[in-house]
Amino acid sequence: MAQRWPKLVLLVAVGLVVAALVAFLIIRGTGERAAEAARTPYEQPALAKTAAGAGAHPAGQWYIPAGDYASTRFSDLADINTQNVGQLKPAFTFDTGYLKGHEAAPLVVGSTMYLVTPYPNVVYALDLTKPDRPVKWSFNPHPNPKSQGIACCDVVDRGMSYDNGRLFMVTLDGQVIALDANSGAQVWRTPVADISKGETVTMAPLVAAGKVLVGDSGGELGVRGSLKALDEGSGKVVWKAYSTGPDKDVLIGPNFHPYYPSDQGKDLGVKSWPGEAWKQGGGTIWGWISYDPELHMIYYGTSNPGPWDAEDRPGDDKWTAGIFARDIDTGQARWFYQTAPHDLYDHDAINEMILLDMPVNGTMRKVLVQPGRTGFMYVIDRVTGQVLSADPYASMTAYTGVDLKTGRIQHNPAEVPQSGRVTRGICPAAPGGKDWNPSAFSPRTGLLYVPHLNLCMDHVYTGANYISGTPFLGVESKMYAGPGGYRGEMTAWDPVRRKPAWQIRENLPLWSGALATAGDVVFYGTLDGWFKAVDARSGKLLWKYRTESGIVGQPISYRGPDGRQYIAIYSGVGGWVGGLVSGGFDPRDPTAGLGIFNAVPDLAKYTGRGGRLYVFALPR
Amino acid sequence: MSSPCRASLLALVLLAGCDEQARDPRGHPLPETGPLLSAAMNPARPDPRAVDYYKNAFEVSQGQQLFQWMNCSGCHSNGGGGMGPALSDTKWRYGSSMADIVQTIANGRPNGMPSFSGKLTQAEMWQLAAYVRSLSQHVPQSIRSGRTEGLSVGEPSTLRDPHPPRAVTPKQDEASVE
Amino acid sequence: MRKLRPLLACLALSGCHGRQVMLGAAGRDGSMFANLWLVFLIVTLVFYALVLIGLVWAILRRREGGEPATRTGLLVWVGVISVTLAGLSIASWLVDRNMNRAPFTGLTVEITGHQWWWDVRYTSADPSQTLRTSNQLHLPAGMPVRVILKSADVIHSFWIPNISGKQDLIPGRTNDIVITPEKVGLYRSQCAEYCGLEHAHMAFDVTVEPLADFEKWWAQGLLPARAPVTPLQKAGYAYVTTRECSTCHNIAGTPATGQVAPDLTHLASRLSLGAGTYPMNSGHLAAWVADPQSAKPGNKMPVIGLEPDQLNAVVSYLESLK
Amino acid sequence: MTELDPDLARDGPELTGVELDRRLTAAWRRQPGLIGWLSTTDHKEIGKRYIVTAFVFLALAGVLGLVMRAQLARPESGLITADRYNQIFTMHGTTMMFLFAVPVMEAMAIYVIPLMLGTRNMTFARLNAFSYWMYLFGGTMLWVAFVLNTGPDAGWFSYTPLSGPEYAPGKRVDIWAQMITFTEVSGLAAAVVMATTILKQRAPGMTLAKMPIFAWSMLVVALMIIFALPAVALDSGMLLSDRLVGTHFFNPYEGGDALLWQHLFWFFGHPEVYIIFLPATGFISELVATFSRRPVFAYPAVVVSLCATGLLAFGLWVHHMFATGLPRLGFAFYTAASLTVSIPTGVQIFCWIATIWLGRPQFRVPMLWVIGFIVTFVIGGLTGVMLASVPLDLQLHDTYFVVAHFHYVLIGGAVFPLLGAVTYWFPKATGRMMSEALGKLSFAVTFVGFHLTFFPMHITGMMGMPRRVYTYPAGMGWGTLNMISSIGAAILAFGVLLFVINIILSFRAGRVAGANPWEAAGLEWATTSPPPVYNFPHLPAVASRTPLWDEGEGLPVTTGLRVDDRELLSVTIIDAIPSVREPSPKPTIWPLLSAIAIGVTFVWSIFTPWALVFGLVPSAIALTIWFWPKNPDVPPEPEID
Repeated sequence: MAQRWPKLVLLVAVGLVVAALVAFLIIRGTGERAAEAARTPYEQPALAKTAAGAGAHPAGQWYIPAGDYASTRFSDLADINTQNVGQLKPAFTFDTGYLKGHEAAPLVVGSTMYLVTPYPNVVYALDLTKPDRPVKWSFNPHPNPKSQGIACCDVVDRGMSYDNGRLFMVTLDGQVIALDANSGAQVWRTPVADISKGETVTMAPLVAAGKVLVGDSGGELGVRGSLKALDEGSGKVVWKAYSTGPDKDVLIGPNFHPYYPSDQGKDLGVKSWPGEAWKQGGGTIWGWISYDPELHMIYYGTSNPGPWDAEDRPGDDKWTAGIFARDIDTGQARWFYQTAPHDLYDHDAINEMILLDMPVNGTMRKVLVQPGRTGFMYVIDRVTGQVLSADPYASMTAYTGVDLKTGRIQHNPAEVPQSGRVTRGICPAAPGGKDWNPSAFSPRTGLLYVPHLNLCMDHVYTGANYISGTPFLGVESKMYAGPGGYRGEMTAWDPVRRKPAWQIRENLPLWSGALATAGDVVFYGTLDGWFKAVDARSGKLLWKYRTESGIVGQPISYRGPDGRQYIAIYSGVGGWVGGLVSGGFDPRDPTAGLGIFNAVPDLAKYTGRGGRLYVFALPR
Repeated sequence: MSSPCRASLLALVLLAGCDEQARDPRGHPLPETGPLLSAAMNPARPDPRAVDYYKNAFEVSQGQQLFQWMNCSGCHSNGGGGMGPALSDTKWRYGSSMADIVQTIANGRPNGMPSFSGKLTQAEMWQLAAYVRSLSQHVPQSIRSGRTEGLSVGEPSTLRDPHPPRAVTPKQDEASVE
Repeated sequence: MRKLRPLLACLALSGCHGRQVMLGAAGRDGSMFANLWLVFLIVTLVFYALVLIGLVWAILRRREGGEPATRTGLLVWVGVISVTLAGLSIASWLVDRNMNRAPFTGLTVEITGHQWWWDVRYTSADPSQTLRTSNQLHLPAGMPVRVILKSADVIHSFWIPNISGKQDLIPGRTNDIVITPEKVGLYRSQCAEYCGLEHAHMAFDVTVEPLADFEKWWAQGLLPARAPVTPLQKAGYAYVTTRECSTCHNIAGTPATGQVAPDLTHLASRLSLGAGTYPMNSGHLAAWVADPQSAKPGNKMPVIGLEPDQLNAVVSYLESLK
Repeated sequence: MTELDPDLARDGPELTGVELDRRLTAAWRRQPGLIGWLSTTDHKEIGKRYIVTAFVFLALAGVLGLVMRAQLARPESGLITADRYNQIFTMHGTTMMFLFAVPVMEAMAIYVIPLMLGTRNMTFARLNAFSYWMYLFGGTMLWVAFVLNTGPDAGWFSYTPLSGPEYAPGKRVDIWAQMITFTEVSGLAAAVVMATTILKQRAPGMTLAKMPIFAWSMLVVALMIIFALPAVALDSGMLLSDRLVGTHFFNPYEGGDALLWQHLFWFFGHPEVYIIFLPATGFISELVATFSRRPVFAYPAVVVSLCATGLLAFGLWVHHMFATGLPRLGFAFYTAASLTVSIPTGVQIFCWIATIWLGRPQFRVPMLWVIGFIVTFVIGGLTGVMLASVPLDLQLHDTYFVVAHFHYVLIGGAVFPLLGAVTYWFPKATGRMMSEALGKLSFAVTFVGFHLTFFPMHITGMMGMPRRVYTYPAGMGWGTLNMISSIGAAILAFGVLLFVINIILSFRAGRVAGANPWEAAGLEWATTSPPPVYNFPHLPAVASRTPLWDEGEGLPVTTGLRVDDRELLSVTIIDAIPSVREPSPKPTIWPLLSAIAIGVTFVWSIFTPWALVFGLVPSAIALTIWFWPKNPDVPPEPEID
C-alpha cells in the first residue's frame, strides 16, 4: 500500500497540470476572441441610422428639447471630442432662483438662450452675445399655487419648444402659452387642464406641422388623460384625443389599424374597464412625442392606468400604458401597441421614442425604439405598430418576456402584486427600467445611450378611493437598489445587435437626460451633482465636473455667437426621486414619495437643493 | 399610604383611563352646527375638543383609517410626504395645534392642500388631526400603536422618541415662498 | 327524556320557514347537512338514552343477586362506541367529500368583508360586465356558484345557513366556497366570526331566483343610477353627489365616486339597510341618514347633522335609486 | 412515662400525642400577624385563598353573564351598548376560563392533594405561594382595567388582527394579553408543584397503581398544563410585541399570518378544556366511590382513560378552525381524533355507572351533583360529537349551538362536580358539615336553571343565531327562546347564590364534622377536620387504594421525620419507596415581593418595552433573596434504605 502512494500522487499531479493547461488554453482563447469582438464591433455596414427626414435640426442650435423630431438628442458639433473634452471648463452659470427639480432642457435660438424654471415656470432669455450673458427678458406666467399640491412628483417643467419666432411653454396648472421670442410678450394663452380634477402639465410641448402638442400629468390622481393639438397661430384646440373612453373620444376611426388583434374592436376604451372606471382611468401624456414628417405621424406613449391598485380595474384598461401613432393633422389614431395591458406596477409607456431606420433580420425597417419602463427595449415598426423585438435592458423579475406573436407582455406570476400580502422583489420598480429622462442616439456609433435605473420594490395593493383632485393610488410600496446594489446605470445599447455595447454603473439612480455629440462624447449628469463626459464607443470616463446640486436636467450642445461649441445643463435636484431633497421629505417613512425615497435615504448626503444653469466650453 | 391618598390616586388613574381608552362612536362634538373653529382664531385658548381626540386611542385609530380612506396618505405617505409635505418631521408650515390642523383640513392651504369642508364632518377632521399629530409623536405614547396591518413603515411609533421635538408654529418654510 | 322533547321540537322547526336557519335545506350543502345532522341526532339520542337507562337502572336496581358481567359490559360498550364513532366518522367524511364535489359552472362572486359590511363583485371575463354591489347577493337557483372570500380588515365569516356552511374571510388569504342554492326564496346571511364593535349588525340578504330573473337583475345592476326627476330628488342629488356622502359612497353615473363604503347605485332595490340593520323603507332610510350611529353605533358612517329639508331631499333621492 | 429527651428531633414510637403536636406545630406554624399571613407557604392556606379568589371571579363573571342575558332577553334591546357588551362577553369568557375554571381546579388540588397523598406540604412550597400571588395580581389587573373602561373587547380568544395593533387601539387587548402572562406564570408554577408533589411525596406504599384517581387526574392535568401553556404564552407574547414594538408575527402583509394566532391559541385552547374537565372527572371518581361505598369499578380503565384523554387532547385543535379554509384533506383526521376522544370519556362514564350499580349508593348532596353531572355532561359530550364532524361543524360553528355545547361541558362537566367536591371536602377544611337541605335545594334550583338557560340555546343556534352578538333583530324567531334562556339564567344564579349562602351559614353554624364524616376511604380523612398545620402527626403508610376502608383505625404510619424542623419524605416515583428526607422551606415574604416586582414589570411593560429591562432589576433582586441558600453547611440527608 505504502509503495503505491508516490505513484498515485504523481498521477494526480500530472493530471492536474494537464487539466490546468487545457483550462488555460480554453480561457485564453475565449478571452482573445472576446477582446477581438470588443475591438471591432461597429465597423459593420449595418448601423442604425436616424430616421430619414426626422433628424434634421438647425446647425448649432437647439429648438426643441429632443433636438430633432426623431428625438435623437444628437449634436453634430465635433469641436469637443474625446481628445480634448478633459479640458472643459465652465464658461458661465446662471442661477434661476428656484430650488425645485430642474428637469428642463435649455433652448438656443440664434444668439439667445431660453430657460424655463420649475414651478412657477418662469422663462428667462439670456443674451449670448454679451460676455456676461445678461437676461434679455423674463416672463412669469403666475400659475395657480394650488397646482403644487397635486403635481405628483415635484413641480417640474421639462422644457419649451421654439418655432417660427415663438416660444411655446406650459405652466404647472395647465396653461399653454405662446411668447414672442424676441420680446417675451405673451401672444396667446390657452388653459388645457383642470387642477380641481388633478390635472397638471409638466411635459415639454412639441411644435410640429403648425400644431402645439401638449398632454397632461396626473395619472396618480385619476385623471382621464388626453393629448391636445393647439393651433400654433391662435392657440385654439384643433383636436383632443383621450386615452380612455369611447372611440370617438379617443379619435379612433376607420384609419385605425392596430397590428395585434387584442387592440382591435369597438369602444375598447370602455369595454376593457369595469363599470365607469375609465372615467378616472389615467393614461395621461406627460412624456415625449416624436414626429415623422415623412409618414406625417406622431408617436407618444400613454401613462399608467388609475388607480395603481390593479385589482380595482380588471381588464386590459385600454388605451393606457401603450404607444399611439396618430395623424398629426386630424389626430386620428393609426395604430396602438399596449406595452403593459392591465398595468400592475405603474409601468407607463411615456418614455422617449427614437425614430430610426435600421436593418432587422436583413431588411431595412422604419422603426421606433423605446427603452420602456417595463425594462424592455422595444423596437417597433413605426408604420404598422408591429413589435420587432423587445429585449430586457434592466434587471427584471416582473416579466418573463414579450410574446412577439400576440404582442403581449408575459408576467411572472410570482411577482403579481395583490392585496393583503406584500409582493417582494419586483424589478423593475414603479419608475421602471428607466423613467422619463431621455436617451440619446448617435448615428456615428449606431448606439443608443440610455441613462436608466436599477431599482426593485415591494408592493402591495390597498384599495383606492376616488376623491376628485386627490391621489388615486391604492398601493403601498417600498423601493430599493436592484441586484448588484447600485441604483443607476448608463447603458449604450446596440439596437441592431440587441445587446448592450457597454454599461456604467452609478451609485445613485440616473435621473438626467443624455446628449451625444459628433465628437463621440456622451454627456449625462448624476444625482450627486457630477456632470460626466464619456467616450461614446467605449464608455470610458473622460471628464467630470461637480455642480452645486444633483442633476436631473437634459444636456444640450450649441455653437455660440463666438463660434465655439458649448455644452449646457441644469443643475438642481428634484423630480420624483430627487424630491426627497428638494421637497424636504422624511425618508424615515419608507413609503414616502410613493416608496422611492426608501431607495435613496442617503441622498441628502450627496446633494442639497439648487437651481443653476451650467455652460461649459473648451478654454480659448 | 393613607386611604384618602389611595382613593385620590385611584380616581386619577380612573380619569386617565377613561379619557384614553373610551370609545364614543359619535366623537366628541360640540354641536355640529356650532361656530367652526372659534378657538383656532384664539391660539391662547386651545379648543376644548382637542384633548378628547388626541388623548384618545380610539379617535386616533379612526383618524388613521380616515387618513388612508381620504387619500391623505397618497400625498403625505405614512408621514414622510411625497406630493405633500412630510408630517412626521418638526416643520409645521401652518401651525401644529389641533385647531390649526383642523383648519388646514377644512379650508385647505394655498400651496395645494385641498379643502375637505363639506366632504368630511367636523368630528372626522378632529380625528384626522389627532392622527396627524401622532405621526410626529405629538400624542401620548400610550395611545399610539406599534404598527398597522400593512406594509412595514419603519420604526414603530411606540418606540420613537416619547419627548416630541417642540413644534414650530407658523413659520414660512422657504420652499413655500413664491 | 325530559330533555328530548325540546330537541324533537327543534327538529320539527326544520319544517318551518326561516330565512336564516340551518335546517332550511335550500341548497345542496344545506340538504346534505340536514340529512347528516339527522343521522347524528338519532345516534346521539340513542346513546343518551342508553346512558340514562343505565344510570336509572344502576340507581334503582335491587341490591341482591350476584355480580353481573360488568367487565364484559365495559368491553362491549367500548366496542359499540368505537364502531359507532367509526361509522359517524365515515359518514361525515363521505358527506364532506360529496359537498366538495359540487360541479362548478362558471359564475364567480367575489366577496370582501369590511367592518361591518359586505362588498360584492360579480366577476366576468368581460370586465365591463363586472357588477359591483353591496350587502346583497342574488343567486340563480340550481347553479353552483363559486364565492371568493377576502377580507379588508379583520376576520369575518360567510354563512348562509339555509344554503351552506361557513367559510372565513381572512386578511392575507383568499378562501373560496362553492355553494349551490336550490330553492327559490329570500334568505339571510350573517357574519359568523366576531369582527368587532358591530359584529351583530353585519348581515346581508340573499335572493335565490330563476336564472332568467337573475340575468335580468344583473343587466339592470349594470345600468347607471336613475337620474333625479322631482325638484326634491334633484336637491338630494346635488347634496349626495357633492358633499360628505360622495366622499365614501359610489353611485354609478354620478360624481359620487367614493370606494370605501357600500355602493349605493341601486340602493332602493335592496331589501335592507345598514348591512341588514333595518328593513328598507323610507322611514328607516330617513332614520339611518339622520343618525346612523343610533341603530348601529360605531359603524363608520358619521353623523352629518343634516337640516330637515336637506334630509328630506337626500332621502327622496336615495329612495329613487331603484 | 419517662421524660422525653428534649433534643429528640424525630417522631417515633416515643414521641406521640400532645408533645408531638406541640413540637410539630412549633416547626410548621407560620408567624402571626399580617407579615406572617402574607408569608405563608402552607398548602392549605394557599389552597383556601386560591379557592375563595376563584369563586370571587366566578361570581364576578357570573354577574357579567347575567348582564348579557338581560341584554339578550329581548331583540334590539338597548340596555347596554355594543362596546360595553363586547367588553363584557370578553371578560366573562376570559375570567371564566383563565381566572376561574383552571385556577379553581388547581386550587382544590392544592388543598386536597397533599392530604390525599399523606404528606405535610407540597414540594416547592414557596413557588406555590408565588403562583397564587401572580394569579391574584393578574386577575386584579384585568378587573381593575375593566372597571376603568379598559376591559379587553376582542373576545377571550382574541383573534388577530381584531386584537392587533390597528383594530384594537388603546391598551385593552394589552391588558388581556398580559393577564395571560400572569396566569401562565401562575399556572405553570402550580403545575410544576403539583406534578412533583404527586410523583415524589406520596405516602410510603402508595404506588402509582394505588394512587387516588383524583391524584391521577391532577398528574395528567399538570403535565398537560406544562405542555399546553407555553403555546399561549408564546402567542400572547407575540401579540404584545406586535402591538408594542411593531413586530409582524400576525401581519400577513409582511409575511406573518393571522392564522398563526389561531393555531397556537387552540393548541393551548383545546387541551385547556380537558385541563378543566379532567380534575372534574377526578372529583366524580372520588365522590362516586365514597357514596357508592365501593372502589371505582375498573380502576386501570379509568386511569388509562385519563391518560388517553390527556394525550388525545393535543391532537384536536384544528376542529376549532374548520371554517378557516385550511386544506380539507387534513380535516378528516381531526374529525376522527375528535371523535376518538369520546371513547375514554365513554369508558369513564360506564365505570361510574357501573360503580353505582355495583355499590350501595347513598344520595347525599355530593352524589346528587354527580347524577346531575352525568345527566348534563353527556348531552354536552354528544353535541361535541356533532361538532367534530366537518360538515356539521361548518354550520354549527360560532352559533349559539356551540354556546350551549360548551356550557353543558363546562358547567355540567366541571362546575357541577366542583360544587359536589366543595360540598364533599367542606367539612375537611372547616370542620363543619354543609346543610343537606339547603344543598339539595340549591342543587335542584341550579340544575333546573342551568337547563332552562342553556338547552334553548341549542335551538336558537340551529335557528341561525350567531355567537358574540350584542343584539339581534326582531322577527328572526329567536326572541322567545332567548327570553327563556334569560329567565333560566336568573334561576341558575339564584341556585348558585343558595350554594354560597349554604357555605356561609354552614361555615358559621354547620354541624360539627368528625375526621371522616362521609366514612370515605382516602387518606385526607385520616387526619382531623380541619387538619393540623402539619397535616399528619405521623405520616401514614398505605397498602391499598382504599386505606381507610381496608385498615380502619389501624392505619400504619411512617416515623423518623424531624419534628424540630420542616421535613418531608420523598419517595420513588413508581413504587413509593421512601428515598430521601427533604427539608421543606420556611415561610417567607419573598415570594410575595417577587410577585410584586414581576407583576409591576408585567403591567409596566404594557406601556413600554423598557420596563422589561428596568423591571428585571427588582425582580432579580427579589428572586435572588428568595433562592439564597440559607443553610449551606447542612449536609444532604443520607439515602434511606
